Amino acid sequence: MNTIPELIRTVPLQHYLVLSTCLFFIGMIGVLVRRNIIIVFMCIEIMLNAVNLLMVSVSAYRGEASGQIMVLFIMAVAAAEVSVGLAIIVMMYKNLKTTNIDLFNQLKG
Amino acid sequence: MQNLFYILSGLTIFAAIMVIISKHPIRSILFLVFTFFLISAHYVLLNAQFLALVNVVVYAGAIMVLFLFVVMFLNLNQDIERFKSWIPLSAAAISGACLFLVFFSAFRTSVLASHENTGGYQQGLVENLGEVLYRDYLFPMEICSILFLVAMIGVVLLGRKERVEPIKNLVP
Amino acid sequence: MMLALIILTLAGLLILFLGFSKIRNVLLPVAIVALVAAIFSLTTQQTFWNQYLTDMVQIDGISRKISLIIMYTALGLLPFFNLFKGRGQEELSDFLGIYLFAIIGSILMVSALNYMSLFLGVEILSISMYVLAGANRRSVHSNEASLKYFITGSFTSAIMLFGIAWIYVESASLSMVQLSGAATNMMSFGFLFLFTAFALKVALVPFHFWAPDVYQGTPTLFTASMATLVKIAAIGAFYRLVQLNYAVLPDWINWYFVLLILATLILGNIQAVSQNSVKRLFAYSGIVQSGFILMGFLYQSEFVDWTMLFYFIAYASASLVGFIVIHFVETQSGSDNLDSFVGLSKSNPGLALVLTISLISLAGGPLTAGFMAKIFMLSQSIQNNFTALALVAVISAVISMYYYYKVINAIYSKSADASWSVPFYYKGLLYVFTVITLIAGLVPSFLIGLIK
Amino acid sequence: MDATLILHLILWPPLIGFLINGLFGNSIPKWAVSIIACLGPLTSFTGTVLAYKFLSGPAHDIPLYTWFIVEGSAKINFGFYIDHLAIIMLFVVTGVGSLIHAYSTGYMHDDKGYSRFMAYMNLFLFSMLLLVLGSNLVVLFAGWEGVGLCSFLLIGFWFENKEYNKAAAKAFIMNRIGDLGFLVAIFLIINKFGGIEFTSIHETLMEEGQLNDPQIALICLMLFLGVCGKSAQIPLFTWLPDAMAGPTPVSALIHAATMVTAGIYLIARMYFLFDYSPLSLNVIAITGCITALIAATIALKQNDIKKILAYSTVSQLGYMAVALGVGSYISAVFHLMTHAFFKALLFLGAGSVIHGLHGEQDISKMGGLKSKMKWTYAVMLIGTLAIVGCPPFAGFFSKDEILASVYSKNFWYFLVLAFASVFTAWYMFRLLFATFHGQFRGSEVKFEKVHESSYSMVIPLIVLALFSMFGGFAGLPELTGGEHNLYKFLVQTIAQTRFKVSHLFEYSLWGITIVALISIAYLTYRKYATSSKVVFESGNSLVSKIILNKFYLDELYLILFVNPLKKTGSWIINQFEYGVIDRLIRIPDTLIESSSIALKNLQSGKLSWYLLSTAVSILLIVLVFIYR
Repeated sequence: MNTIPELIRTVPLQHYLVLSTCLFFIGMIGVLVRRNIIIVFMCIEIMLNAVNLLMVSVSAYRGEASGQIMVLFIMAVAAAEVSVGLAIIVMMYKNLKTTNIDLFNQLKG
Repeated sequence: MQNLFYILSGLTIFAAIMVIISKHPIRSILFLVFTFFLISAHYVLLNAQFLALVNVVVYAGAIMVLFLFVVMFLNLNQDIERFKSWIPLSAAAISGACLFLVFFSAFRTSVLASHENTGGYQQGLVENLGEVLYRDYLFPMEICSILFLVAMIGVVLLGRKERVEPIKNLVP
Repeated sequence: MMLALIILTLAGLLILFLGFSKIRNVLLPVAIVALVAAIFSLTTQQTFWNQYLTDMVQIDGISRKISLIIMYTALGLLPFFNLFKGRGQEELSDFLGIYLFAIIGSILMVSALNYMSLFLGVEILSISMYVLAGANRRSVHSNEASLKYFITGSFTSAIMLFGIAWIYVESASLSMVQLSGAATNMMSFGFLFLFTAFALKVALVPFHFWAPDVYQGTPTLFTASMATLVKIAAIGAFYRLVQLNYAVLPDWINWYFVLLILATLILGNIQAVSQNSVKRLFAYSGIVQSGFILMGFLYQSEFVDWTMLFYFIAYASASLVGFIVIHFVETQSGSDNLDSFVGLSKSNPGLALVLTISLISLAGGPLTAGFMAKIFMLSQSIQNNFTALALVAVISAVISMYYYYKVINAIYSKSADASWSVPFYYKGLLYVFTVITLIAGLVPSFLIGLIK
Repeated sequence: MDATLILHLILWPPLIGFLINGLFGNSIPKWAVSIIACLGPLTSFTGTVLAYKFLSGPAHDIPLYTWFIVEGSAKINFGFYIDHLAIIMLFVVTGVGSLIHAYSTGYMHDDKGYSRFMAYMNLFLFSMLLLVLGSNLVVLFAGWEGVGLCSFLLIGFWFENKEYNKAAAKAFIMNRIGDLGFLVAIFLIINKFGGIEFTSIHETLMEEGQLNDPQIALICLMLFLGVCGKSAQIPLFTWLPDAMAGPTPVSALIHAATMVTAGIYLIARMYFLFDYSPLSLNVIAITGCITALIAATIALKQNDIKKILAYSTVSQLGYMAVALGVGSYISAVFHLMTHAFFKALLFLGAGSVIHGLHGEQDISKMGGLKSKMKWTYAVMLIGTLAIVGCPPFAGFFSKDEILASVYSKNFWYFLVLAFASVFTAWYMFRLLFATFHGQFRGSEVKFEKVHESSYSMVIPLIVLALFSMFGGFAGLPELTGGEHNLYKFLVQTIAQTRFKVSHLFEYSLWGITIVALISIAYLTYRKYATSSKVVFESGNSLVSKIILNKFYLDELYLILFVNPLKKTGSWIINQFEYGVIDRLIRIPDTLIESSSIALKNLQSGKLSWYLLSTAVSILLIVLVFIYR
């Protein structure tokens, strides 16, 4: 196990930052591009995970624990959000029988 | 060791892209699970073992099962999305990509603030995290319970069957 | 502060359990008593168990005042939950429980000292509101509102976290106060994303699209809490964030706000003009009002808190009345369109009167709270040398009168509808809010004294 | 006597009346509603008399309490100010107001919304008192908005939704444009003078004011924009005739005697400011001239009795504006006062006619009412003589004074006003003769039903008629050897030098006035009263009629002068008013409406679009702020 922290010193922090930023925007593009509500929601999860990776890497490189605690809370929040979100989606599906977000457009103007 | 990082990164990005371009919802979900596993692997490389474990358990275990369950429950595995118009689609993709490019170029040109590693490389181990969590972050920990409580009531409320007719005024 | 949170949590739990019992008519009193007790403990600045807060939250001057305003607003709305009685004991207990937890969330938001507790507060409040927005399970509109709110809300959370993460990258700390020196480039990015997330939560143009849809679809009483409680909490948290980080923010941040304000005032007003649904109209009105409140964010030398707090009070008292009256009219006629309000002065003069006064106040008519609030905001921004902005604000206020008067016009048009009434205690409460509006307009110095 | 006490006595009774009638109006008997409603204005009137009698000294500043403090600079009182100008206005507002309230108890008695109507009237009076008494611009603005709201509510009192929407929307937009100016002026004043109390502005001006200061000019013009909206000056005047949709007492009180003169009052109140900006005074005078002339020409062609009076009001307001514009503030106030008397009288008389004819408003369907409605005829005659400026009625003195003062400053303004007064005489006599003389042109059955109004309506008419007869003696011109009491009174507030004109000019003015009046009266009498078939202007027949007429000399005058102008009048109505001004006014309106509808499409209800626009906005903001 002692060899693993060596990696942190060989790969610059910047690379992790770029990786997680990249993931974040992939998630964002997914949110913008997809129309299936569940997949949109999954893309938001990718965005959250990107943030998690960002925070964990900084926390690990800087030896500062609060970032990882934050990640723990983000996961907790994500779990809560997912449960509520899926409940909403199921409720919506019961009424409208579709998962295309653009068909939920009765409220407008 | 460096190569391990680059291979993992490449795989992660590939999996994430596959999530957003596969047309079949089930396939998307499986790629998402794959992405989460890869991110967990990154956590292991970063010596954040506790979070790596939690990530597998919570995300890949609980959350994705929920997703999969919903997709199966709603019988959406046949529901293949058709892309109707390419204009909004490409606009979306281009604007997202532009944001990334802008961000990336700003990132390249700017110098990060340098911080010394003060706490060593063992921060991600469970004993360290536990200590910090219950010493400094006790309060958010407690508050989390309220969050879960809200989510729980919410799900119960939304999932409950309608026993009484909704009163007239609530129907817009 | 801790005491208040504990009281509210315990009361929420108690209400959830009481929901299963057979004891009737006890839920609401419990909620009210708990809220009053929490207000009391906050007013008297009880310090029990405060050592457990460990720098995560801090109840200082401004956050205490905003928390109190939020709690008073919530207290004002609570009695109307009685209208949900028809949906059964369990449902009512769920609503009340979630509502109390939402209050906790908003208190956390406005008093956070650490991004962790800020984020948790935002999420508690948001998740409660997603659920309440969809409370009317059978109605497609309510479902849609809930869904839209939820998707936009979690998107917002992701953006907010991204911002926080970049601030963390640069400062290696999640504390909101330990920053020093000017922000680096990437930290500016972080703040930009964080602020944008708040702009989304507050619904400022161009991040406002979700708001009218969500407001319209949500059951009206919950819309009332969205428009007052959530909005005040979000703006309050935003304000505190700006205030705490003022020293490190880049110099263009004022112009960022000016841009948002201009867009909000102009586009929000223009969109409101052609609305036919009064609920939507109020949604736009809320958007425009938050544009006005945002003028308090512009600073030159120092922050002037009280103008914003005054605006909160003026806005909350008027818009609560508005939404509650909409609820009653909706109950009566089945729709919230302008046509349903025609002849309200005949069929229910009391409601017509309070709605008129609240509309005048929102429009910024003299002798009401809204007028004073706007005057203070405008003169403050003129003093900070944002004269052109103030001029645009005046013009937008004048345009806004157009759609407010449209409603007044409908209310006082003649029509031969049968009269109807609402129970006197609800009416009494509405009168109380109206009196607050008038007092704040006639004797603002009294209220300002209280705020200070 | 204590000034504060008197202030309370004047200010609050109408509000109390409003609250009682507004909240409990439906549950108390009608006579009680009437008494409560009339008691308010009467008490205020009593207070005014007391103020006149017992308050000595130049002015009483009564800051009730500090309303609010604008951080750093201005302290704004919820304060009131009683000076000589205010007392004159108070007399007009409460005096005429009381009479009209009394009249309304008769006129509106059978209406379903009686108590609501009286409550609104009381609220209006309260707002008007706020406007008159306020010691600073913000209190004045509060009253200003209050009267606007009441006017808005009362215009639509009788009408079904759609029709009313149009008139109300028109009134609304025009007033809003005006209010915008007013608000901007208030902020500019705060910015420039650091305070908005009239006294403090005055003092600051005395110390450091500069003539032709562009900032002051801007403030004045902005204020005048507000005045244009409220006092119906060109180009914002067309709402006033439309406002005649309301019940007649409303037209009399709000749209003739009090509210529309608020603008005139505002300028008279702020005269010290306007004195520093000759440019804006000129603008006011020119606007006033055009308004007076155009409104009078339009009135020539109208057949609706209330519309004629409405245009006449606009025209008279133009007179007052010109007087203000040449710096003769006191003459303007004088005319404001006499105008309130005779215009209220005329409107109420018209109301009485309409009431007697069961709602008929078209003068081409009236005629010969003299025999049926003796009192109404008498008072209308007095009112007409007053407005056309026949000596020694009230209008003569005030109008003469305005003409003389304008002549002393600028001959061209004088010429325009003189023409306008010729037209005034023409349409007023036409109104009078067509209504009361000649034969009844409605159906015969209806004529039998025509009746004189009740005493509650007639008595206020008579009182107003007395005022219209003798009100002018408050300001006798120098020539008669009498005292100009009003000038002596007001000059303590408005420091204005008296204009000078030669005696020869005055004499000739009087002479010409009398001759012109007699000849116009004769012409109109021939045209509208004696001929068996009265032709109302509706087509080409008028021209042939004139040629066939035997009074060639007079007809020559007609052809040369009145007729082309009448044509212009109708052209102005059709082309100018509806074609240009209306369209002009509607530009901001349509602009906002159409852009609003365009933006509606943006709000498409599609979540994907919302998210996309959010992302694009973020992108734009990032681009703007990071890569400036």
